[in-house]
Amino acid sequence: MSPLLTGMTLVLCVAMIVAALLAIRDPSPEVAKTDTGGLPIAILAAGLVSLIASILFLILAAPDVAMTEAAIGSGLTTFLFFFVLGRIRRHETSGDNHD
Amino acid sequence: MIKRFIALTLLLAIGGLFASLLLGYTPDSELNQTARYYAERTSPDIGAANIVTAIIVTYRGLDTLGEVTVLFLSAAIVGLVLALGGKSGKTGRGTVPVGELLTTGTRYLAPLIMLLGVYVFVNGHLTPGGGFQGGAILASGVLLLLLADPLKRFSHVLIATIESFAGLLYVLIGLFGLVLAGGFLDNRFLPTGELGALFSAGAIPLIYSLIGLKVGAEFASMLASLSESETS
Amino acid sequence: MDFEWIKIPYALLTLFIVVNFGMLLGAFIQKIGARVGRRHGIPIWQNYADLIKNFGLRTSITHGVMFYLGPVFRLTGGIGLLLFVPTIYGSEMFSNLSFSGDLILALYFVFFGTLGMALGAGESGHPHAAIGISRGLSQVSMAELPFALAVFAVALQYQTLSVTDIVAAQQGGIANWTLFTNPVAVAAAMLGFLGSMMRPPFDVVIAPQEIPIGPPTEYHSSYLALMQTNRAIFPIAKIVIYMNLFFGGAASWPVFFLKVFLIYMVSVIVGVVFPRFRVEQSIRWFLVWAVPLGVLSIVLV
Amino acid sequence: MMPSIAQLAMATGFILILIGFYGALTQRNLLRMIVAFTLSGTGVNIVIVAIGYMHGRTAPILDATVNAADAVSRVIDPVPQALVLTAIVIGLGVTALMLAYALKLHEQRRSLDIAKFTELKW
Amino acid sequence: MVSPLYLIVLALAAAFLLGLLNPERRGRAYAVTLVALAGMTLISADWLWAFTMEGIDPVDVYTAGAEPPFAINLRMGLAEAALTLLVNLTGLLSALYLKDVLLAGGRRTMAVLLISVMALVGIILTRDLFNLFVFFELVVISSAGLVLLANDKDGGPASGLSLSAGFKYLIVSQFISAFLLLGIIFAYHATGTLNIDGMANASLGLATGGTIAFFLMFMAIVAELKPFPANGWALDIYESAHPAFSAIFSAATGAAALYAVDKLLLIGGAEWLPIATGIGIVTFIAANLFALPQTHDRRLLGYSSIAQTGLVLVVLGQRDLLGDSTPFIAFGLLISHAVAKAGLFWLSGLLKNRQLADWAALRQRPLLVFAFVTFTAMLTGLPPFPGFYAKWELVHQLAGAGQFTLLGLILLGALIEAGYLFRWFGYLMKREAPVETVPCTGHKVGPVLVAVAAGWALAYLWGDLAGGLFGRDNLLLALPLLFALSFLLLDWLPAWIKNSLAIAGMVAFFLLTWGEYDPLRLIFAIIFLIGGALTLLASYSVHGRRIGFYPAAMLMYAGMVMLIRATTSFDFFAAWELLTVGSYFLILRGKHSEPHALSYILFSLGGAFLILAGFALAAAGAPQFDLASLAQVAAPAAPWVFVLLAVGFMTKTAAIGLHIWLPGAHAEAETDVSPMVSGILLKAGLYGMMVLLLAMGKQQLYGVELTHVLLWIAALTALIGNLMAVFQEDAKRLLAYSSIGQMGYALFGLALMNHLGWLMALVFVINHYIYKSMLFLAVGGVAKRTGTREMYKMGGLIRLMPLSFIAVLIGIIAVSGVPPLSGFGGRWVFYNAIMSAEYRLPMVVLFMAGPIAFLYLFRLIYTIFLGQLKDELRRVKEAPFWIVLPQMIYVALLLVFAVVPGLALRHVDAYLNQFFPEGGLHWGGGTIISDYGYWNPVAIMIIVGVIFTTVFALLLIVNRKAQMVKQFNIVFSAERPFRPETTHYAWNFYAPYRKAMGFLTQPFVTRFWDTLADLLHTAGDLGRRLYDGNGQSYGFHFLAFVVIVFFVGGI
Repeated sequence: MSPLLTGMTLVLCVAMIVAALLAIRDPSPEVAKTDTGGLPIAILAAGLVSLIASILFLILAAPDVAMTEAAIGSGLTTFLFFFVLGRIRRHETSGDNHD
Repeated sequence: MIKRFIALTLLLAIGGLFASLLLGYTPDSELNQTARYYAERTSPDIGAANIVTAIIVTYRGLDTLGEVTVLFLSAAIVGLVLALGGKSGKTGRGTVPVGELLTTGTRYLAPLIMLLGVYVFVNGHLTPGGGFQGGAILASGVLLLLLADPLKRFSHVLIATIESFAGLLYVLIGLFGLVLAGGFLDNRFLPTGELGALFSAGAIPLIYSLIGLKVGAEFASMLASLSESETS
Repeated sequence: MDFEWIKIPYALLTLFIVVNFGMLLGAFIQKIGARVGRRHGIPIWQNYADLIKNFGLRTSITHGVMFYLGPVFRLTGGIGLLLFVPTIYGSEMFSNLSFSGDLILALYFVFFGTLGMALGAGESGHPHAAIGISRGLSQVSMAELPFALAVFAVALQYQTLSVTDIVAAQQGGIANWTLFTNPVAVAAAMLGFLGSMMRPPFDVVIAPQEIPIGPPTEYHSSYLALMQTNRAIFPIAKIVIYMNLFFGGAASWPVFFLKVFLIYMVSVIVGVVFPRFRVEQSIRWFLVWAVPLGVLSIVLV
Repeated sequence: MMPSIAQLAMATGFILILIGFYGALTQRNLLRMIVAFTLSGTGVNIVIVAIGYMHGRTAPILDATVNAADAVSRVIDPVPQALVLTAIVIGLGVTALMLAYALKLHEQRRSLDIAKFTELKW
Repeated sequence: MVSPLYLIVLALAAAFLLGLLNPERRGRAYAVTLVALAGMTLISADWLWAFTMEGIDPVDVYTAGAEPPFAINLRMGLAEAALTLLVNLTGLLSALYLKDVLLAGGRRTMAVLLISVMALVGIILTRDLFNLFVFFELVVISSAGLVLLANDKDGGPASGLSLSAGFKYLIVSQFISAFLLLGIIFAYHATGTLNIDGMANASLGLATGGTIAFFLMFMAIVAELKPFPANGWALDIYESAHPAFSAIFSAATGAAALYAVDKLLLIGGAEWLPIATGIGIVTFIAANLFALPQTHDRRLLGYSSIAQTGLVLVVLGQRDLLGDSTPFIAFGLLISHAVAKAGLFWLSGLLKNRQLADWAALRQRPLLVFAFVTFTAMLTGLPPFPGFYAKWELVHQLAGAGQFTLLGLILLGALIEAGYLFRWFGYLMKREAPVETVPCTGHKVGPVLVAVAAGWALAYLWGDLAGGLFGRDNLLLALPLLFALSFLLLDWLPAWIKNSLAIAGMVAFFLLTWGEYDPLRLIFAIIFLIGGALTLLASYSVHGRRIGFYPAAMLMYAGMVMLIRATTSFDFFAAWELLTVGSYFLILRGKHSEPHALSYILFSLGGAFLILAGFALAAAGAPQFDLASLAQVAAPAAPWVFVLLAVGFMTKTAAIGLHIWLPGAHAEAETDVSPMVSGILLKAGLYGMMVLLLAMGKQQLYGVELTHVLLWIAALTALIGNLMAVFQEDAKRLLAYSSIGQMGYALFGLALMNHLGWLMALVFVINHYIYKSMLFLAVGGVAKRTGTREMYKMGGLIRLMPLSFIAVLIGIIAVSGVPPLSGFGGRWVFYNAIMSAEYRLPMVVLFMAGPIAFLYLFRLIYTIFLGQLKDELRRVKEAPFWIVLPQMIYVALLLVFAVVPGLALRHVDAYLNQFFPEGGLHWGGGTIISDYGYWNPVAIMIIVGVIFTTVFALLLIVNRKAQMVKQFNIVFSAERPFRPETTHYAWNFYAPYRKAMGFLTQPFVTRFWDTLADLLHTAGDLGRRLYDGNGQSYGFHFLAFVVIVFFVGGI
């Protein structure tokens, strides 16, 4: 087994774990004032995990999975999150006005 | 904090479980019986170069049908959920200004992206990728259109028609397999052709295309539902 | 053991003797009580006079059918009880109508009159009648218990329920009396006896102003006559049972008179000595003193 | 001994799952919980793919280099990959669904705090 | 037969087709949905028919033209056919039920419903693990979607609740699917296949990591069964979802998930069975316990669903022990649960309000009440429903294998479940009904009625199956039961016609069968049938239709007749349950009888469970046995069998400690019902004791002779029963306590285990029937006329109700045992019986009880009929003719039995010689002679009669002009009273007695049971707080569940 490949895998793995921890990190108090505070970072971090995972899949000789993960896991999912986030933010602003 | 402590304790136990799985894991050196069968028989029986595709579309076609159905369900329920209540009228319509660049770019880019999607699923039996990936790419085209013009209302009827039509055809083709060939979703009621050719592997390209269309439509419908405001 | 017509006159004869004996005994005992109290007391024939007087009186009052029937029940109970038990041991003539049932019959027939009387008094509508009955029943329910236990101990001892057989087993000397062969049972029974004689200290039941036969506000004249007759018969009939079960019975009338008198005197003497108990007190008293004796007697047999 | 790629990946997958679970159990924000679940989903997928990996073999696609005859000795196990594809798509479906629910819940309560939705209990 | 694949294809095609239809033409879409579901139902039914009737072999369906394990395959066998039929039918009916909702929701909703049903079918059919996962995901997603249906129609405060419930479900299912996927992939890695059968052959457990892989999968699939504690989400769904969906979720999803677990167990092998059992039993107990404090109907049903599923899991977990009968049991339980739960959920949709007590609105529709009854009976496993057969079989097998702890836990849980279900039924029948009207639209009532029909059809089917398996007759074909059930169909007739039919039927049945009974049974047959018919005469006094009375009464009588005709333990037990249920319904009819009926049914069912356990223990693994062969039960088990059966029977005779249900139940029952349940029903318990004692005789447990213990219990029962009766103000309660005392005497006689003891018991049986029926009728008549049962409010009624007075007078003389009436016979036999008894101390207690009877009896007659008449009662009339008539017949009967007791007793005496050859009576002429004494009833009657007449004549002669004086013509305390209220000494009649003996009447027993009930309730209330409604907590629960099972299960 080539040490290079293993080393690269290791780096990817560590990166993924770091990104994952970032994604579930507790938001700091000031950003957590609103429901959506700090969420974009979490979502992006999760997308990053997905993206790295798709590279890992390539290394693991699974090109089909890699493509799918890239397109669906990191792509579409992230967009879905942002769409929802956007709508919730609009609720928040309009809701604040109404209440 | 006690919650975190309990969570950590529980996860520690589960982590232990995982660790024992990990430590007990030894990679196979030879393909197991199932994989061996696929490796040996895919090309002569199914005629697909991409074994994963053969498995997905044919051998485990029922899973895939279910999977498509999952998406169909999700899309339908997302639509239902967001249609619930519908009390708040037209408030909060998106007002994010959209740049000229994006609008123009989209106009040229979107068709290209969609074309790519079609390419991916049509060649699913030959190269990596297939219906799902292609569908996702198709959907990202739609996504781009949405981004460019948030006010654009997609024709739900069109999406629903594509979605349902593709689904129905998929089921029908599966039935053809049952009636004309060896079983439900058997691809061999069409000639398997020559390995590596576009028109080969029996009904796989057809099925995968339908899957692609359907998946694309479903993703698009989900995206559209989630992006549109409450009045959908 | 079967019925014969001749038994009827024999039974009537017994009845006649016992009635007279009862009247005289009652007066005699009252006289003794008076003398103890330094009073002159009633003449010995007073009961006859009362009886005749009461039969002679005319009443036109009734409170209803049960009221009317109450004394009838009462007297029937007394006479029946007497006749269901053999009076004189070894005498075919005075074994009365005991062929129709054994000890158990006698024990249960005791209640016949009581029940009827209670019903009759109840219909009078007099609240004190009800109060008296409620007290009486309460007390009897506990006073009967040591007696019943003792009776059963005796029955177990002699392995028979037939009164005649029990008496027979006690023949042949004083030492064969149950009094000596089973003193615990007799003690229990005698304690019960005190309670059931409605004499002091257990006479709160007939506290004169509380129950109708005392001041004959409701039952009077002929009703009272019936009840007086019963009062002459019933205690004797009961004592006969005691005598038969515990004191060797009586083989002749003189022995009979003596034994009945002596047993009767027991309750009288106790009554002279003790003050009156309230109902719950007497219940407790029986529960604490008499019942354990009864239980002991059963266990010891 | 140096761990193999598969083991590395698998370990990472497991860790991701645990991280995801931890996030889902401790974050009270609905959206953050969903994010956490996508992490654990990714972790599961990595584990599945890693399990099918065989050192020194190629992807299960027949082409010029891998022909049908020697496929048995040249390609890795295709089954886990097929499964993962399905799992990914299903995961997306569920995620979308949860997002829609979260959106609607927020619309009704103006809150994304999971602890605020406890009328149904006991 | 069409390929089972079409089940899936049809649903999917329809679902996709819906998208092509015009969204506005919803009717058409709905039609497509219904057609698809109907088609699926037909396919399943077709297969089921083929499997059952034509006996074909299971069929494997391959997809993709490749053989398993290389492609996914489906299997259609008997179990699959039945389950898919269940799923499809539930789906179809729910779709019908959801008509409005679906039409409003549009084609997407319909598609979701279709796919949900399809996915359930897929779970059942598939033989591929990953495919199972896919279908499970489909189920999860579609369920989460269908939960929302509640919002569309029901609206109101609930909206948003279902949304959060759905979200919680999704949260938990994320955890679940992660575990499932991991498990599947490692299992695949270990065995190289995804095929379930392949994996089972590959012995997964032996492979490295195989055990943990299986554990993960197993936990994930089991979690779909909503096991405790990982089930909070399911409860929230049940509470908030549309009932039609809940019906699917409970009946269909539950069934499918159970089958999936069953398939998994195939892979896991025998070592996983105990874990399944453990999870199942804990869930069963916990869910039932938590259901106790519920007031929300759907949540309660949810708890009950979870419990039932747990029970089936237990059965699956015991499959190695249950062997071939596993399917019979599991399906019996499952299908009862499914049909009943679906039906109940559908019913709940007809009502607007969600509190249990709001179900009182259902009373407007007797048909729906009947539906509720059917469902409740199915859930609690009452005959003749499948659950009953399953319960019987399960308990027998468990007992045969020595699984007593499990057995006990199952019965305990079942009892708790019966508790809350019957409590609910009590609410339904007795609580104040809300003003709302119950809508009776066809598409909503239709499914309910189908469920009812299905329930009865299944009852027949299971009877048939059990008949085939164990050589029994189908219960539903038993003539008495059929007769009783036919009154359900005749309920529209006026009461007097039904009454005549009932009487005619009972008498006719007796005439047909009387030759078949031995003398002992003949006595009971006469009491049950002729006596029952006699009591029914009183029912002529009720006018109108009296809906529900006759089915209940006839069910009780049918049960009693079947009881004495039973020769096997099974028939006996079935009859026992029938009579219990019938009498419960009867008792519940009383105006204020709700709590008492509940405690009655609980004690009775508890007793029945003990009997069941006793029979099972005695059977030692056999499905049933001849009652006579109870005698052959071997040593270590025999005393326990005795204890179980005896305690079971004693719940019916209301022995001390188990008696607290009786006073209320008998007192609150309707006028003509009290004599039935007191005079007749109690005898069933005595009959059971007789059967038991005849067969088993004296038994020793730890050196204690059990009949000796019985003696003590009986004596104390007599004492406490009598004592309590003394202090009652309520006339019917007084009689009820008196019954307890009387049963104590009868039991004592039996426990003496000698000839005369038994004879005494029989004398008591006959006497008690006559005088207690008479007294209850008389007192009931009085209560009817005066409008109260409090005795102190009456008084002086003798002149207004002379006939009732005579009945009571004769009655109390008889009860007290004073000669010359028949009660004395009992006493006489009693004294003779104890002469030869070995134990003396219990007798002391019984002696003590004797005189106490006088107290309450006198009070009864005095405070009602004597003393002072109240002003408000001056216009009271004699009781109605039809109530008085049977009383007069009873008076005559009492006199006859008093004079010639030999008429009934001679044959029994002779018959008893078989069992107790010594100590019989000698019947010479008029005199009855025992070893110790003698008794001549004729002579006594004549002598007492003659003396009485003579004295009476004397009094008449002397005092013939007596005139009635006015009521207040009395003097006391120096004044003339004028108010009857102050003059009628009646309230707290035995105050001094209470002072002395009141310490014995402390309600220790009541307090004990109350505390127990409170304890259970509190435990349930505390326990359910685990489900705090937070979705995250539910995630914790699931993980904790996994970890706990891991450590406790020792994997």
